[in-house]
Amino acid sequence: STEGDASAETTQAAEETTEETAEEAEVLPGGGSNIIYVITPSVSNPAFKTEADTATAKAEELGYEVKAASHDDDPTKQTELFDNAIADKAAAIICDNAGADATVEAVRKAREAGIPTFLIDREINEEGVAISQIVANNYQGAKAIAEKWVEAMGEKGKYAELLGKESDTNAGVRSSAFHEVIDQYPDLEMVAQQTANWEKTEAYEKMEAIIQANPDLDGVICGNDTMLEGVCAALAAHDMTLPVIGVDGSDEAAALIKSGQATGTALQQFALIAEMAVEQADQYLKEGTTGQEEKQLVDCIAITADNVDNLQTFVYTEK
Amino acid sequence: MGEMYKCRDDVFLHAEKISKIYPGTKALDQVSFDLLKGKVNVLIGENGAGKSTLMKMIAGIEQPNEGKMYIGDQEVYFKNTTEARKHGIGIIHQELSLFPNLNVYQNIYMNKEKTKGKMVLDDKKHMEGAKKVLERLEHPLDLHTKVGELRVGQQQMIEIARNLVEDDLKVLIMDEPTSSLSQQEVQVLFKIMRELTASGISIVYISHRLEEIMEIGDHVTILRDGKYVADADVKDIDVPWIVHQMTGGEKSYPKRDREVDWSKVENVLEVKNLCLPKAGGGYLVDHLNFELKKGEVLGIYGLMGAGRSEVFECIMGLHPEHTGDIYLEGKKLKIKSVSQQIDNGFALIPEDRQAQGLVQTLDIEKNCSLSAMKRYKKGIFLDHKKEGQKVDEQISDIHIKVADKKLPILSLSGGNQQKVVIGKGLLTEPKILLMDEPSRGIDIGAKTEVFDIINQYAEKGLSIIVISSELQEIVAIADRVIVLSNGLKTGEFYGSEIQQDTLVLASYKGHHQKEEREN
Amino acid sequence: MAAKTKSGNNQLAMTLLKGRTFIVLIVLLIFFSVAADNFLTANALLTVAKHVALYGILAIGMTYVIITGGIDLSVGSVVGLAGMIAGGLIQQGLTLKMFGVTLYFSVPMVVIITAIIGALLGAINGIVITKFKVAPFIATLGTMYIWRGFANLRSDGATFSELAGKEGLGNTGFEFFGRNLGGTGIPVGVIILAIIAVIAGILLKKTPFGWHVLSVGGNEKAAGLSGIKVDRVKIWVYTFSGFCSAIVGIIATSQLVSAHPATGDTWEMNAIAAAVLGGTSMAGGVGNIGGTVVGAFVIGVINDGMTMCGVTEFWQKVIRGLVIILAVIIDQVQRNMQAKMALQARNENK
Amino acid sequence: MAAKTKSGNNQLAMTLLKGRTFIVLIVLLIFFSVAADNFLTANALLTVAKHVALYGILAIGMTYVIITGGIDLSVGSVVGLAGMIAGGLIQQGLTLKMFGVTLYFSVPMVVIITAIIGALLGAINGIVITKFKVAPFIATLGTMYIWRGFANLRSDGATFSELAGKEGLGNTGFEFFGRNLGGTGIPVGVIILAIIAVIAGILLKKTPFGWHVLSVGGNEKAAGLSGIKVDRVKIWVYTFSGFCSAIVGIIATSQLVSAHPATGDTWEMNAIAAAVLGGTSMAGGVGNIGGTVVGAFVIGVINDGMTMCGVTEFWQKVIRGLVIILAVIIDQVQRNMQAKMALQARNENK
Ligand SMILES: Nc1ncnc2c1ncn2[C@@H]1O[C@H](COP(=O)(O)OP(=O)(O)OP(=O)(O)O)[C@@H](O)[C@H]1O
Ligand SMILES: Nc1ncnc2c1ncn2[C@@H]1O[C@H](COP(=O)(O)OP(=O)(O)OP(=O)(O)O)[C@@H](O)[C@H]1O
Ligand SMILES: [Mg+2]
Ligand SMILES: [Mg+2]
Repeated sequence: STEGDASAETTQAAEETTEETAEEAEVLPGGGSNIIYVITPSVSNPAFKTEADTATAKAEELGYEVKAASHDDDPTKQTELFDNAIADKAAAIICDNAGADATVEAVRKAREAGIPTFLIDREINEEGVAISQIVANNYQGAKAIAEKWVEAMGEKGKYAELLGKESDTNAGVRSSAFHEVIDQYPDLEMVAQQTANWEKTEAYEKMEAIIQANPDLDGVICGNDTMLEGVCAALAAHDMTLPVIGVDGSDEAAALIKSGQATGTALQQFALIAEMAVEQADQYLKEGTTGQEEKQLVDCIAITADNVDNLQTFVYTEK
Repeated sequence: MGEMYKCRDDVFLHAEKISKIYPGTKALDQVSFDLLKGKVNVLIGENGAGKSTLMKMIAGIEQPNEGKMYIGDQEVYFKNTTEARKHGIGIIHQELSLFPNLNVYQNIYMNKEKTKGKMVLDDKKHMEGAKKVLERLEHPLDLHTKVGELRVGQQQMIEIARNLVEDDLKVLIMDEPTSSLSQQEVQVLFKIMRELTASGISIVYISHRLEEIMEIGDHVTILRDGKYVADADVKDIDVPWIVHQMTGGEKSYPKRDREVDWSKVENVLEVKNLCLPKAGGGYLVDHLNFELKKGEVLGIYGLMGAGRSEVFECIMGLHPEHTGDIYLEGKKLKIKSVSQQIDNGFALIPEDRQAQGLVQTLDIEKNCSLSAMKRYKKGIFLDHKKEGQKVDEQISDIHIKVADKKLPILSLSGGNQQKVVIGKGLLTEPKILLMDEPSRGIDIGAKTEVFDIINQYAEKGLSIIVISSELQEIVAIADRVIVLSNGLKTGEFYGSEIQQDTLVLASYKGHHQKEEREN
Repeated sequence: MAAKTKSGNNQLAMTLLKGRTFIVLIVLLIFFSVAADNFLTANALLTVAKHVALYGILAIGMTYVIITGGIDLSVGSVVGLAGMIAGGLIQQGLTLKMFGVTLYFSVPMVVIITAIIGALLGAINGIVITKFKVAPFIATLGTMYIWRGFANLRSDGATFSELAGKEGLGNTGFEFFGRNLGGTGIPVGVIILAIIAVIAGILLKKTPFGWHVLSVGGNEKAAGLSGIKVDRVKIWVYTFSGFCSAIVGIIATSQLVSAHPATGDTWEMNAIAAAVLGGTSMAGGVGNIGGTVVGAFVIGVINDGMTMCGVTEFWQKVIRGLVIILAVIIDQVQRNMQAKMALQARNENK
Repeated sequence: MAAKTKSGNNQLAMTLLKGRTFIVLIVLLIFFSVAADNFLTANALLTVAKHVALYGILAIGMTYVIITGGIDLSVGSVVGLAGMIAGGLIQQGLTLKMFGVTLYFSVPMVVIITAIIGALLGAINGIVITKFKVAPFIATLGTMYIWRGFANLRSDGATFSELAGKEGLGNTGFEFFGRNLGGTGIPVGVIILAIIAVIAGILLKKTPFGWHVLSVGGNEKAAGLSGIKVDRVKIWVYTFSGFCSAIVGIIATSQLVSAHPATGDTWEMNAIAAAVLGGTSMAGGVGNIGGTVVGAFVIGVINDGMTMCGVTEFWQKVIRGLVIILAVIIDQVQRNMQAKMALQARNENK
């Protein structure tokens, strides 16, 4: 399948680096059962839903029993879910984690229990604990889409930024990537910066307030697509269309790009990532190695009006 | 009998063999009752005899388990108060049931609203009606005052007024309406009752004040333990007969005459210039001076709202804003808090048993030991043995009828609940006991027992101050009586001077004196 | 005579009491108009009003509930569920398997259906509380979880987007509730708030039902003895709260032209805060709609004002908390003042 | 004689009442051990216990608060703030600008400091409630926002990681509270829960203070007139709740070996639910620690059990809500039964 090709590319990219890396030290046997735990943030966000669903589907296809659970971005709840997995003698854990620091201990405990963990989407601040960290390259993605946005802005103007949950690593990574690009252009001036906690209604209300404070706003950058939706709704309510970008690549965002209300978004290939993780877990459990670097970066794809048609439920297919 | 029953012509409503079973209690057992037209039907009996329960049936608040009720020749069944109202039956409840958050006319017209076009309230009508009825009660009030800000007596009046605005009123049930009314207010009430009966309205009157019954009653029905005992016309009977029927034995206030030369006894308590300012000018307690001797029983008589409770509240430290000096055994007290006053040797038996006296969620033992508990400690722990034995002593000492002190407090009858509150006070081994209306709402049996307690402890040398609105009882128990009126001390009487008429006289002075002052 | 002056006093005290929150509001307005340049423009204020509409309407239902001595923690979840129901009806219609048909309702019908369901959800709260004697806090805490779960289950967590509707299906025009009214720059939400506020205000102070609500809060037992159907009154009150929540769900969904199951999360706290800032007493028996609306505006002004001043999320939390507590303390002081005045009045005419 | 049987009856009713939640718990355990293969293993149960420890401890503090007729919505935020304080002290130490020194405390000191601060935060709640007469719901709603704001401000939203401490600074060993005790497989958190539960239980039923708490909840006025310092009792109760929250903050942080400012968000609801499931009455005056702990276990078993059965996030919400309401309804039934028995008793001895 085309997805296969996509994964092939990235795995090649990874293999080049694998050559100089040593084999995994000791091999984790898994907990004993053939249950795979898939732990993600709340699946009321389409991105994580796709992630969870793809992983589940793939794992079941490979003959595992799957238990999917959400940690609601609460690290404590996440550790509790890891505990459950351990108690449940899980074979492996696939996790989109709830905090780069707060997750390390949980993964380590799983490791001590002989259960391999495969992290997806976001990395953690420690290597050698998880077996794989298949990370969507937020940094690269945010930069890529920021470039497009700067073009759309004509390299000048006043803009506002909506941040994700301040306590979430990705919020920071994406914001700094944005600014690395944008701050090179002295004529781009940030007039407001607020957090909307990844949340749509909050983004909507914050945006309306910001519009009031800065009627002469020229553009908006958002930490994710849910907030982008809120922003576009707010702009529409004031009959404005400005260059707006987000990160994720949700179908809702795609629709807005098509209709010209949004400039673009950085697609994180959630489906692909989830599938890779399950495949590697399976391979690791069977052969004792993933044959991959622990840290694997899966690049994001900048989605704009030009290529938006190739985007479908977080899967990018060249037409 | 049976289907074709027909009330006697002089009977408005006939209740036939009514039984009411509450979980575990047979509150009413085959009681038949004739409600005479245009008469004051008196219902008496000890606490728990079933008086209120019987009336709840007739007013439709609760429904009998057995028995029928007839009006004229038709059988009636009230499944709620509204049904009973349709037949013109209104009730003044034993416990005040008003809305403190609403104003006077809202309370009077609650659920009897007058509306314009079935939808919008017609407050003009409400105010006119309320004004009329309050004038009739000789009790004008600001219609916009929140009822919560009125004192007990005034609230009682509103409770009465609520029923008088009914235009189609045929029966008015009054369940202890005078329990917190003053003599003069009672007289007004009686006047109205006579007007009502004259206009053909039938009244059921429940009270524990026997003298009132002899004054206002036409026909008396007596209940005991949920059973009918006797009924008779008031003109044919006297108080002893009633007491006999109620209790099934002789009971009367113990006559109290102690030969003590009080001038030789030292003062325990001296109150000098006690003042409690009233919100918005004037005083609730007005430059009050009195002293209390060891082993003395001092009565404080006065009308409702005379400020008697406030005197106690000042002494117990509930009104830090009070002025004046209080000396205990010669030492001037700096009164800060109730607990400090309890440690100083004061104990208060509050006016309102349910609201101020009891902790309903605790058992009998804990209610009894609550004040003294912190004295029964082993280290930080509660010494259950000591506590238990102290409580047992107290229970037997003041004859509280309890089967098991671990039972919920509400499983006791009113009189025994009151005794528990008294026991709580006594357990702190006070030097001075302050009792505010200790016999309010308890039957004559329990009353006499409370008085026995008072005497018994006075003999032991405990000094006691008793507030009471009931002349008879204060005359019976007090060695000395001071009378408060409008916060002023308007009289002080010793031994033989303590006569009902002298007290009543003094209890009105305050108002005149105030006026004189103002002019 | 004396009566007159006294009632005068009382009126004064009452207005003071109501005025209290209003004064806070004025102060805030002045403060922010200095702090943020464009704050005191018609547009900015209309935006504030638009945001206020959401929890203002919730707060009105909540006021009724709190007056009866209860509380409704489930309103936020009802908002979310109502939004999902409306969104689902517009996007997917109602499929009747047995007949193999799918019905698409016109927007007005969708609104009516949603509102009715919201009311029913409220009624369930009321029944659990009155018939099964579950404490309001617990009952509505439970339904808060349940409705939220259902909101997510409706779409398995997904968002219903593109609620513009389709000409062909005759269900266009849903954005109406999130937009401004025709030519006027006035948001429809604000108008709905106004309408509900007026009706609720009259209902509370000018009709027997309102009296009964107040009486239940003041002395439930006495209300029962006066022949007021306490349970029925309570059930109605929660029903009304559910209805208000559904309306809010519709407005919020319409503003975003998409329905998200997490919408309304924790809004109950804003609603409660608004009601209490408006002088509603958690003890029950006391409250008025006017005050509640003003209370809602206080919260709205703080939120938007701080955002326009660029105050960070974290400080916003701190300040919101402080305002709630301080406002209530002021309220306390004023209440005592009022009580005193009432007493004064009473003693004058002695 | 009659006395015996009656008190017998009562004891029975009491035990039934306490037993009630316990029965629910047993049923749940049986159900899940059938539904999820590995549920009834020592490991799994210890895991449950470990999770229960967190809101179990919160629920104990909450029980005291609810018994006095109050409520504490701020516990979750105190958990977060306490975690950040502890984390900050270990990672950054305490910098005294004026002396230009930075103090690093040993772990025990850190714990003590954190616990004290938690208690103080609780005391603030108590003072606002008693001295300024703010309704507990509102007062603690306000502080809930404020403490959460501070928790974030402490690190500007960032996480304090690597709390293992440094030998050089002599502040190692913080993980202790999140790990198992020495050889035994028993989590330290569970042991702390046990200790606090035992102390709180004894305090409530075996000391004057405990009975003062119960009496304040039963009838505040009567308690005051009996010489009990109502305000002081209340302040202590909220202080204790704050202390418990701080302890939970330490355990949670230690489990993650990193402090996260959002920790504890919405945990207050779990704590309240646990207390109420344990037979604590929202009306005040009634409650016992044993019941609360059992209640906490019920919630814990449901959460972990459902996860191990692979129940989805959304259904978990629905079921949690249902359990809360149903459990309380059962409780209601049992209470009535007990009341009846009491009356029976009363009339037997007439
Ligand atoms: N709601 C109730 N549930 C259970 N028992 C009750 C209830 N109400 C009354 N009883 C019992 O029924 C009996 C009669 O009570 P009732 O109130 O009629 O007595 P009473 O004659 O009015 O006494 P009092 O003079 O104190 O008012 C008492 O034993 C009382 O305990
Ligand atoms: N709740 C209240 N608020 C304001 N004033 C009150 C209140 N209760 C009583 N008062 C005032 O205090 C005075 C004394 O009232 P109180 O009822 O204490 O007198 P009392 O002699 O104790 O009568 P009682 O026999 O009812 O105890 C009255 O004049 C009344 O105006
Ligand atoms: Mg009675
Ligand atoms: Mg008094």
